[in-house]
Amino acid sequence: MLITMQEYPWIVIIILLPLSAAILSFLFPRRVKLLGLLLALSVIAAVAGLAWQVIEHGAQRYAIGGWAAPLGIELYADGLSLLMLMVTALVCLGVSIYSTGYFNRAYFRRSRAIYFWPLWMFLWTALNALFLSSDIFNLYVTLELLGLSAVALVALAGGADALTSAIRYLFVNLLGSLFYLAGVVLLYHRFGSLDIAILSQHIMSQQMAPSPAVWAAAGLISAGLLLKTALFPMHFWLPPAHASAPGPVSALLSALVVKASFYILLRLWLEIFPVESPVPGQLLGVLGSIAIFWGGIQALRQMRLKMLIAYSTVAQIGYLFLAFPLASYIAWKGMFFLLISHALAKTAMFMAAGNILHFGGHDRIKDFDHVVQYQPLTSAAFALAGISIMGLPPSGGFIGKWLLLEAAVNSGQWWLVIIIILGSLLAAAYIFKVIGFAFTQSEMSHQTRKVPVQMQWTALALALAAVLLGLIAPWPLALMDIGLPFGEGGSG
Amino acid sequence: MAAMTLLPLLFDTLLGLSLIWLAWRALTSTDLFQAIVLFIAFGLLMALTWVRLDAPDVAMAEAAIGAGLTGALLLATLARLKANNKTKSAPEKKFSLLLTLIILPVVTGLVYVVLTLPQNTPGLAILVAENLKTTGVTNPVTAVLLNYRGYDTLLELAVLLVALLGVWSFGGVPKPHEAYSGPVLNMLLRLLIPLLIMVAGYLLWVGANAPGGAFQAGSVLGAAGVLLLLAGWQLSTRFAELPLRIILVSGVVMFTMAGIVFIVSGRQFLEYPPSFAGAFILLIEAAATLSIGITLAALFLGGRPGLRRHK
Amino acid sequence: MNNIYLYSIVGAGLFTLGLYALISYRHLLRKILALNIMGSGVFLILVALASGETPDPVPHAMVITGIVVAVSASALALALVLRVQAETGKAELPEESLE
Amino acid sequence: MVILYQTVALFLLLTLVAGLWRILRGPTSADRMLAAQLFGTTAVACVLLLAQAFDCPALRDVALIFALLAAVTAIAFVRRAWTAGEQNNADK
Amino acid sequence: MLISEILTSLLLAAGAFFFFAGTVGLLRFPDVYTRLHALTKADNVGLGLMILGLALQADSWAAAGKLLLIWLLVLLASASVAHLIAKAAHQKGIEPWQR
Repeated sequence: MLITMQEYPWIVIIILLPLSAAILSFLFPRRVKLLGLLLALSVIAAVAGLAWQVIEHGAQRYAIGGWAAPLGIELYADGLSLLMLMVTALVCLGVSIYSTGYFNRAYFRRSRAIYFWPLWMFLWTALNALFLSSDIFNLYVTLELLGLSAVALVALAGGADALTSAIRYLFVNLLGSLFYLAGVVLLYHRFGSLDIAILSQHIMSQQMAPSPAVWAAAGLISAGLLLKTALFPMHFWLPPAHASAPGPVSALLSALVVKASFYILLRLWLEIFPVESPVPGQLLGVLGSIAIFWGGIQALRQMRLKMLIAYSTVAQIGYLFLAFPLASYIAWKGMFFLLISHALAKTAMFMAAGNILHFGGHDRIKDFDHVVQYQPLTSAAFALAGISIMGLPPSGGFIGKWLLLEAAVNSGQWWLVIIIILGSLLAAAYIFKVIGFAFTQSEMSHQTRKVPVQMQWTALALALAAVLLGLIAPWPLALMDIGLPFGEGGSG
Repeated sequence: MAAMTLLPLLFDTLLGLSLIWLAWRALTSTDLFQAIVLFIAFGLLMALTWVRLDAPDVAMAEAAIGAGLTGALLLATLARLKANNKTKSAPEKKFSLLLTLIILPVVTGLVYVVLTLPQNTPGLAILVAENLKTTGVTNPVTAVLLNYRGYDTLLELAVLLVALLGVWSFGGVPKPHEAYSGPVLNMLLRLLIPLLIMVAGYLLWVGANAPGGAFQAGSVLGAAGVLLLLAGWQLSTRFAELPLRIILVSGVVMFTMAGIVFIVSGRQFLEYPPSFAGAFILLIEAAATLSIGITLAALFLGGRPGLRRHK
Repeated sequence: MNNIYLYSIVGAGLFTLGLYALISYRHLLRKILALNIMGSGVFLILVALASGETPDPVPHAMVITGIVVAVSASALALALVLRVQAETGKAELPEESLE
Repeated sequence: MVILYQTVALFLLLTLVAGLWRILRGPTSADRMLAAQLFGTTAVACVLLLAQAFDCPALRDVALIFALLAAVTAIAFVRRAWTAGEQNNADK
Repeated sequence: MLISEILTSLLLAAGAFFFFAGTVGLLRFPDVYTRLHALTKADNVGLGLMILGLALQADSWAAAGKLLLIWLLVLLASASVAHLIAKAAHQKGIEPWQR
């Protein structure tokens, strides 16, 4: 029988496309660049298909193998997963174009460059599978797939720095996964199910206080995921790993990979661990605040551009945790909006840094030599992305922070207001530091290389997207309501 | 009849204490070689533990991987590490007391929580058993791995592949091979390798109805590959390229293709038609066995075949 | 006979021991051992609590999946350790360890 | 009979634990490896006894895998761990 | 008690004794070469006796055959491994113990 467009299982196709492409690019390494572009375009089409289904019919469930939830694994797509898939597709489209230039055999050793493509596609598979999974053990497998491919991608850069940070990153990933798995074990034995929706029902129906097993599971899972998300003080591994990876990989890691573990945490926090006591939320908020300051100050002190951007990621992750003490509808939405716009802006920023590194052969901020003059597109990309990171209107970052501020004011938590504003000032300081040096002339002149055109334009396009996101804000904000992940709006 | 309950309890207590003690010594002994041998012994006892816990499928996987392949992998790596570097790293320990203070609540909390959990809960056992008829196999573990939760297995095959890609991206095989393996080793291998391959086939076949299956068979096959590599056998460059890669991905490919075929015929992804489920599962498992085995052996090789690493 | 709780407690112990060693030892090979032992601890709790009159096959399948994931991760880690040593001359992490 | 099987299995486990001492003591790497080898043989016997005691024939396949893979680590040891760094003087 | 059961009991007891002897040898013998003897001879006899005892209780010829196969495998593996380890030890220059 024939199935119509509307009934296409887009939700599975989104996972299978990058998986098949990864296998093909492993088998036939010669045509990888074309394959990468085709993959990006076809995933975007598939995500559009899913978006259509979700917008028309509400949140989608799909039982793999025809086995419904407690026995089988279900995929679940609501507004949140859809938005994550869209951002991932957009960033990966950018990465696929950017990498055709970056991994050119003229600049990057071919024996290593050919591994970028399949690894990146496996990473994408893991991300898509993760955003769609509704099964906590399946999420563990996707986390491992994600972690191992991310580590291998970091190590592609070669050299002592990259390899050392890669192995530290690997240990962090494995440790985080084991903590997560330990929590999964406790939940499974307490409730006999691995499906998030079913677990949620079980926990909600417990009239009395949640059992110690649920608390311990919440603690273990949160600890593991916070480690992977690099919330202060567990951020130590992030700056070296993100800074020493190859350019497009840094972009993927900062934009998407840390967000993936955060996404699971958010899902479980909202659905499985409905915390009665405000203490855990407040604690996360405090850690987030420290992260904003610590990351900002460290970023300001860095001499190398990629390290600066990596510390900026530490700070920006801090913002995401400010929603936890507020825990209101507006706060969640603002935080999620911030997450999306940070993903786009950080991709653009790391791509710009990659261009500068490629252009001058180094990324020492003090030695920038007329970067603006020779690299106008790249500089514009950096500045535009900076606008979103700082949270200036009309960028996506502005909307996110504005909503967070609104939620903080509504609930009377003024300390959060102060932190958000001070954090933005810090961000402005480190971004202007870079832009300032970009204009000046360095004492020594350098050998420069031509930066492939597509690398410059991709960075600019993504930075523009991060800014323009603010103009189309109502649309993603409305998408977030599909499936009501943040509860009923209206009243809050 | 006190002995009926006392003896197993004694056995379990002794086994449990040995596990803890072995882990402790493996993690703290100053000599790394000793640590690895203790770890191999630990793997063996883990396999015994799975036997005691009525989990023969897990025991097989552990016996092949935990006690066999991981041990060989660790020994080979240690040898390469030592060959490159003679200096012995000092046993280092920092802030032991502080750490102990942090760790103690973790272990007490964990133990407490584990004790609050209900035991003998059927979990999903009943559901698994009720639907077993339509899965095409009668071994419930295989049914979970290949049918109910086949999607996990598909992703896991991808994990294996990613690990291999990572290892290959580091370059070629680290060291050219060692001396002649000697008549005794050659004789042993001539007997052992066909047997290993036969047993892999046997495990694959019985996996449908009894403990066994693709992972166990694949790891036994992998062990055969590791033995060949240890004897100094080298893959001919003719096969090191595309043919090898096709075998490596065959598990994932077969799985995905089957899933897509089902979608096209109007079913869900990975939803086997009940009358052919057994055949499809065997087909997928055969491909998976092959690719797991070859991937494990390739991981042991520690570099891309057909490529020498230049120093 | 109650081997279920006995083995679960052993599992919890292994998890903690592994965690301790992972944090306090600097040699990379030792850290890999520690992670493997931590993993065994988690698997042990998972299977022990599922044993009994009718053993639950789902945890068994999960552990088999876990064992294969663990061996892949270990193999990647070991290859990476060799590369790290080739580049830095040491098989240890510099300065700040896992904490 | 079941009691007998269990008693013998327990006894074997005891001898196995006693053998641990040799792994710790050494003095050469070969001694440690040998002790691990002993573990393999004893574990095979142990699993077979348990298979009989609990009437679970599938466990014999576990013992079969033990027996097959007992050699792998030992050969890895002989071929890699113990020759590395040293010259293989006159192997043939 | 059936005759076969008595026979099995005796064989198992004898096997256990050989295992015990092997372990004592492993612990008490003075050098690696002598310890090799203790292990590969005593333990394999012990295993053989036990397998004989268990084979008497096996339900089918196939099961008994599998038991026998296991024993042959262990014999083959431990004999070869003992040889390889002894050879390696000799090449390493470990002197045999002399009174």
